[in-house]
Amino acid sequence: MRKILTTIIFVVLATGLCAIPAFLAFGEPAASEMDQYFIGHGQSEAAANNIVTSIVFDYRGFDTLGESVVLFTAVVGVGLMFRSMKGGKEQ
Amino acid sequence: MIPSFIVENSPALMVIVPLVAAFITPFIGRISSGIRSLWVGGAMAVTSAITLILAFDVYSAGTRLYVFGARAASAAIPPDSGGIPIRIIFEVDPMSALMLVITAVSGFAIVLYSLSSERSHTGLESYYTLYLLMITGILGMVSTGDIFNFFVFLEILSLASAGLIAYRIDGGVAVEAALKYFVLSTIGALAILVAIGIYYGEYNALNMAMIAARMQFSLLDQVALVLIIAALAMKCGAVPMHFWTPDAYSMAPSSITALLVVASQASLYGLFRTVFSLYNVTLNAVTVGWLIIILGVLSMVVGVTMAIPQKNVKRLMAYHAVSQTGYMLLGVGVGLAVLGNQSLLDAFGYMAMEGGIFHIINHAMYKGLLFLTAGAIFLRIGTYNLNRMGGLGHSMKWTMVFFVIGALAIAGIPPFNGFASKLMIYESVFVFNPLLAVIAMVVSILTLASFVKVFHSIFMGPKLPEFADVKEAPMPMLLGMGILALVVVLFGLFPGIVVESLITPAAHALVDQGAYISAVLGGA
Amino acid sequence: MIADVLILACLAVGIFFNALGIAGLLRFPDVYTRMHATTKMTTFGSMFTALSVIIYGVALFLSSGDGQYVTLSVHTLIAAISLAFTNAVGSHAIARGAHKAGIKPAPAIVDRLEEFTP
Amino acid sequence: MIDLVIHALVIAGLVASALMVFHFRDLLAAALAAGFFSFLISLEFYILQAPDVAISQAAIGAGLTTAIFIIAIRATTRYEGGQP
Amino acid sequence: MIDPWYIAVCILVILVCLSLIRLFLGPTAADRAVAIDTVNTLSVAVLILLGVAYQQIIFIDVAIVYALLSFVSTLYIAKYLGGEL
Amino acid sequence: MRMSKIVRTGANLLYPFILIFGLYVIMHGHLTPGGGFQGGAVVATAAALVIVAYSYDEVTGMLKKTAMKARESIGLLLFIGAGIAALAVGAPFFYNFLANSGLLFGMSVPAGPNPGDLNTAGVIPIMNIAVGIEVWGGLAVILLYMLSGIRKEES
Amino acid sequence: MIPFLLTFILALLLYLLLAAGSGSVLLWSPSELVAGVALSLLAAAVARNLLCRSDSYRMANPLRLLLIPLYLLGPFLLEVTKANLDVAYRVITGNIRPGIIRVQSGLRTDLGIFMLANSITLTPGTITVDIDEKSHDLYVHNINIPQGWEERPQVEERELFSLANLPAWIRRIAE
Amino acid sequence: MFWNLPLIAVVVLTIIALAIIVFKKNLIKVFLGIVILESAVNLFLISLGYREGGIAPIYTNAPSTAMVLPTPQALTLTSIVIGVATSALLLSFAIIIWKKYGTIDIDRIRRLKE
Amino acid sequence: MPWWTRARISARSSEVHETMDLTSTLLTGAGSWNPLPWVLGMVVAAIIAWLIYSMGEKGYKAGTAQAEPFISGNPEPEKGMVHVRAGNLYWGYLEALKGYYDRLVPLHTGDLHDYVLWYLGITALFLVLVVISA
Repeated sequence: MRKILTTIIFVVLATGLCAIPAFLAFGEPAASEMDQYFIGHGQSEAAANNIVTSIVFDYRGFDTLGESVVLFTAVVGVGLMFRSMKGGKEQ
Repeated sequence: MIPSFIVENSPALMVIVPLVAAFITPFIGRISSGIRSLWVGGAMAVTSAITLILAFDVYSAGTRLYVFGARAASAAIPPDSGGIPIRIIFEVDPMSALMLVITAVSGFAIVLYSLSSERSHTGLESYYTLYLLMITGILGMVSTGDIFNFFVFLEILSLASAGLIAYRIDGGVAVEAALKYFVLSTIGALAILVAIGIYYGEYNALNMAMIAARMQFSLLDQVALVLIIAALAMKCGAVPMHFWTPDAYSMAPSSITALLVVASQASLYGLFRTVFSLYNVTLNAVTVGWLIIILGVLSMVVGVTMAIPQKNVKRLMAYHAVSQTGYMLLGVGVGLAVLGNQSLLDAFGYMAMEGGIFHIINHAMYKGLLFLTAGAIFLRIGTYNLNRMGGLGHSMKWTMVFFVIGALAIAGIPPFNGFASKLMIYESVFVFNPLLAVIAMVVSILTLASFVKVFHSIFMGPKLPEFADVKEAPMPMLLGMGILALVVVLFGLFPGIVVESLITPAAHALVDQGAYISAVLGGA
Repeated sequence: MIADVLILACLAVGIFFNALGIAGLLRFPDVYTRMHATTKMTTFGSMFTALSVIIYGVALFLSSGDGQYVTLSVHTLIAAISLAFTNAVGSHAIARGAHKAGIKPAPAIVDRLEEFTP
Repeated sequence: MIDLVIHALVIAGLVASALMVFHFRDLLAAALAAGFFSFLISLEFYILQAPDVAISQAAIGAGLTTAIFIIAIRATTRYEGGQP
Repeated sequence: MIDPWYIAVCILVILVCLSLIRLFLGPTAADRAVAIDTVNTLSVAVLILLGVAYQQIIFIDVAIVYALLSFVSTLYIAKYLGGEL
Repeated sequence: MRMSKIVRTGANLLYPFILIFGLYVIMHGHLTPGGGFQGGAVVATAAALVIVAYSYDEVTGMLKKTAMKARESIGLLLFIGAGIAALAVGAPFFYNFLANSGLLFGMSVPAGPNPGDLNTAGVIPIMNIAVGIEVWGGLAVILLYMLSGIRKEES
Repeated sequence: MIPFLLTFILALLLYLLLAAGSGSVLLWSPSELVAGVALSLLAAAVARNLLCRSDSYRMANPLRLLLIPLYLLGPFLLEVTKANLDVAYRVITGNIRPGIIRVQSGLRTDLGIFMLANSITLTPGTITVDIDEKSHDLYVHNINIPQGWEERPQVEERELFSLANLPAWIRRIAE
Repeated sequence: MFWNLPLIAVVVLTIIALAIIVFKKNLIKVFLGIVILESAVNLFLISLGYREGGIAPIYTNAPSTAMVLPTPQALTLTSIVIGVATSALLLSFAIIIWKKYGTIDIDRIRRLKE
Repeated sequence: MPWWTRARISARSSEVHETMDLTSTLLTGAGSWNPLPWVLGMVVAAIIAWLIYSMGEKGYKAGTAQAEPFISGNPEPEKGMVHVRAGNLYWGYLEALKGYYDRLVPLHTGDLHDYVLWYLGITALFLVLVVISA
């Protein structure tokens, strides 16, 4: 029973995901106004040759802050896991 | 009175302040615990203040935009980018502002509470750091107008929550709960990322308003919709994807559980935002609405029935949280199901949505209060097991009062806030489909029954010998609970003013996709 | 013209040694002998492919005088040197780890390390 | 044409190494296969003209993730379902 | 006339795929580690050649990073195999 | 346990070079592929190299956990500080107020393909450095913590 | 102080090598030079204790450093090429005679033994498997042991190389 | 036109990764599945941005033809770092679970139920 | 135009609810809610409670023999035994719905695979329903 259900779930999910290669063309992005803007103006606005960097740190700099914070969160979380329990005993 | 600098930059400041505080907290904690408490409390107070200022501003003057990194809002949409916003935009409309209010109030009350409740534990620097990061995550999630930014904040929230759920590592059970939560939320977040990729591939935009303006509801959009709503429904704990909820809620420290409730509401916000602002009328409202209604009904029934036989008080409350989430899904789902039909929407759709949204804020308050009381009891007697409790009403009078307030509110007994929102849901859902309203009422009765049991087991009865020298919870904890209880009572006594000033604008902001889009894209 | 021939020759030699290395990886009987074939011969082969790129860069620099081809050659050189350096240490570490893990050199005639206890 | 062949080979390698992760009961071998996978996907990014991402994936995916997985395997257990 | 760089890359990628066989078969973990190490070496060659084939000089940096960093994961594997981690 | 002398000597020799290479990648983030994360990861790998070559006790003497955490926090504060500085000059958060200004990193670049100059891109190099320092500390401290997990199990 | 300077100079050299071809001052632009100095100072401050662990600064002599490329391009390349062809032959024919032998080395310094071990490892047909940390003797896995070596308890290091006396070169560089 | 190969690969890899997550009992194996899933999603994002015959979006001495889209690359960078943070936290959970429970078999990590 | 512009939300919300008043009645279509009677009622209840409290026995002192219960001369049961524990509450309810609970509770297996499978299953189900109905 469980196996059948699992198989059905996987088949349905695979079929659903197949919509991606069926409707999105690889190599020919349909619309790219935003990226054309980045390519065309990124060099002069952010004064950086690497467009990816100018997106990462200028146009979408806030995302990058969030990403750094994710790493920081992970470090704090790992530190919480491996903390020394010498101080007050936990309840 | 308030410097215009703060008002203007409040969307950025409300993220900056907790972040900077979080970065410094690990080192502040090395100096002394007193300074750390002051630092964290102060940072949270400032954050709450800024957030409330922003929310007030939004309610009084309309949707706020904040473009990161551009001198002018018009620079976010340069002329030759095809009208697509190229920068990250924070878009705080009344619905976001409502979530901001919830986060600010709960966050402040809970930090007051945890200053004394967690005093005897190790690793407190990390605890407070993660706490502040969690607040940041919620604030960012609810106020961003950029879908990838939403994902990033969702991940911050997930990681911070997972770390905090596993805070009490010595038994290992908390880590198990955190692991389950985190595996699920990672898979969910990746599903959301796939959906973001689909939107990007189709519309070449990441701004939610822009995607909404171009939405066509093709097959790919349907796949993306399903990926997002399933992931977010899982993250807010809808049955049958609720299994992580009782584990995580019961194993986290109580103060964190209270915040996890708010975090779940933030996921719920994301769900509503996706359905209403991103898709709105383009989607097949009846099907999706009914799907959400069914999820809601299942959540209500399964949650409450699973709660009744529980022995662990926090697990019981966690199942109730699932059940109450069902009310919100039900209310908003009814609103969604009649979305295309303006007359039905005016007749009861808005009312249902207002009920559901009002329930979000009410639930965050009273469920937070209940979890905090559970934590206070645990602090004094060291167990969550209902079978071993009893007679605490003699020694923990204030805690008992707060518990009663919370329990009556969750059961929908007037004059507490749960009643008002539940009444709105019953009334409107009854018009939509009487059976659903009857189910909702039965669930409410079962909730009351269940809390009567809890109340009896914890507080009633003679003073037990093993708890003879139990004292009242310390003052900061009572203060934290008191804030939430005050909000519960006030909202219960004056629901009209709350509904008019907070809830109705939120519901209309949610339904009115055109306003959401034009706020960003202008005109149109 | 000479540069073209040199580049092609270096590429051919490099690929030949790489292919032999993979053949050795698939053919030889135990870890240590496989390591002889792979980590060293592929390093040698990759060196030659890198050499072809260096020659390419130098030839272009000489013909065009553009500074970027210096960058190409220098970076390739650095990549090749670091490759050799890390491969040497890495394969020693794998061999030592394998021996410590108790993997015997299967067809070995003599194993002096067996008798050695630090 | 020939870049299509390269592309197809890399993708075949990707799928094969992912299947290997599925197949191995030795967790160390699975981690190695995942490292292989990381490398191949880095190569794929490189072929798709994303050198920034390729560096990231090479440094983080192939280098550090493998390292922390091996530390975790050392700290827990090496074989799935006990010793073979 | 097909670019010789592409042919070289193609052959090297085939070799990489062949070393997958050793990764799959390798009776001991050390064999697999050797396979991974081989692939790392080959990959650096592939990256360099592809960088030239694309006429992108800056792509060589990726090869340097890969040459330096794959080494570290090899060392971790070796240390674990030797029971020293 | 420490690895053999050859590996240790190799790690010693390689450490400064990986370090400077990582710093190079960080510094040239706006000109070539790479940037804060990639370079930071490279630098963190240098730390990982030392960690793997020596025993845990020796490593804790060489790389201090506290120093690494401090590095991480300082990097993040620098990063967010670069954003806040924009607020201070009267622009919104994360405004690139140095680009094309003629100040530090403020040169403008000519349009079209050009090799580029280090002294461009405004706050981007500063943010690159900040993120590089942060990732360096963060990834190294993750490795150190995980190794300490192994050690605790044995004792 | 000396370790710091040494590390600084080496780091700066590598940085300049990486940034070669960037501008007008010789091969470099002024900003590259400034950045290079700054970053090298940082790297030297962090890494000075690791690069220079020994007390003597024998390797600070630039002449010795100049010998290294000479060594690599001359005798070492010769040896590697010859050994590669040998192993190529063995891969094709498949006749091998592997074993681990003990090689006595007279080298005392860390760098010397490091160079010898790496030379042995990079030469196909031989891998340094382990090292005796006290006596600096190497255990070398050889793919084709010459007749009679299996009885000998240890062999001299120069016997491994047939074309050039690599150990002598290494001794000249590193000792 | 690569016949949509990468996008098909994304689907296949996603399914394999989900199968690893669902069918494998060992926690570390599940985490490997999550890593593969992350990589598959990253590949998806990158292949969205690829343009036939495009070059990397860096203006450095490159032939000036069309460039591939830069935004997906920026998103993928973020996603990769999030991925490593996620795996680090997950693995530390696994280590703690091993210490407390003595097992990382999912069937036996079931103290929380009902 | 500065970067912190705001946009007005649509005017509809202010059309529906025009007045904002502390004592406004919340009309829900079929019922109403006004806080004033409730406040009044609570005040009255408090007064009554205080009256009853003030009518109590003035001579009562806690801790003296007055406070001892008198149970017809039988020994007082131990305090812990008097209290009905939580596990014993709602026994009848649980017994009545036994069939339902026997199905529901085993669903909560605590198995991570089940958690993931439920999630994937719901995704698949939604996918089918949404795509079919669209």
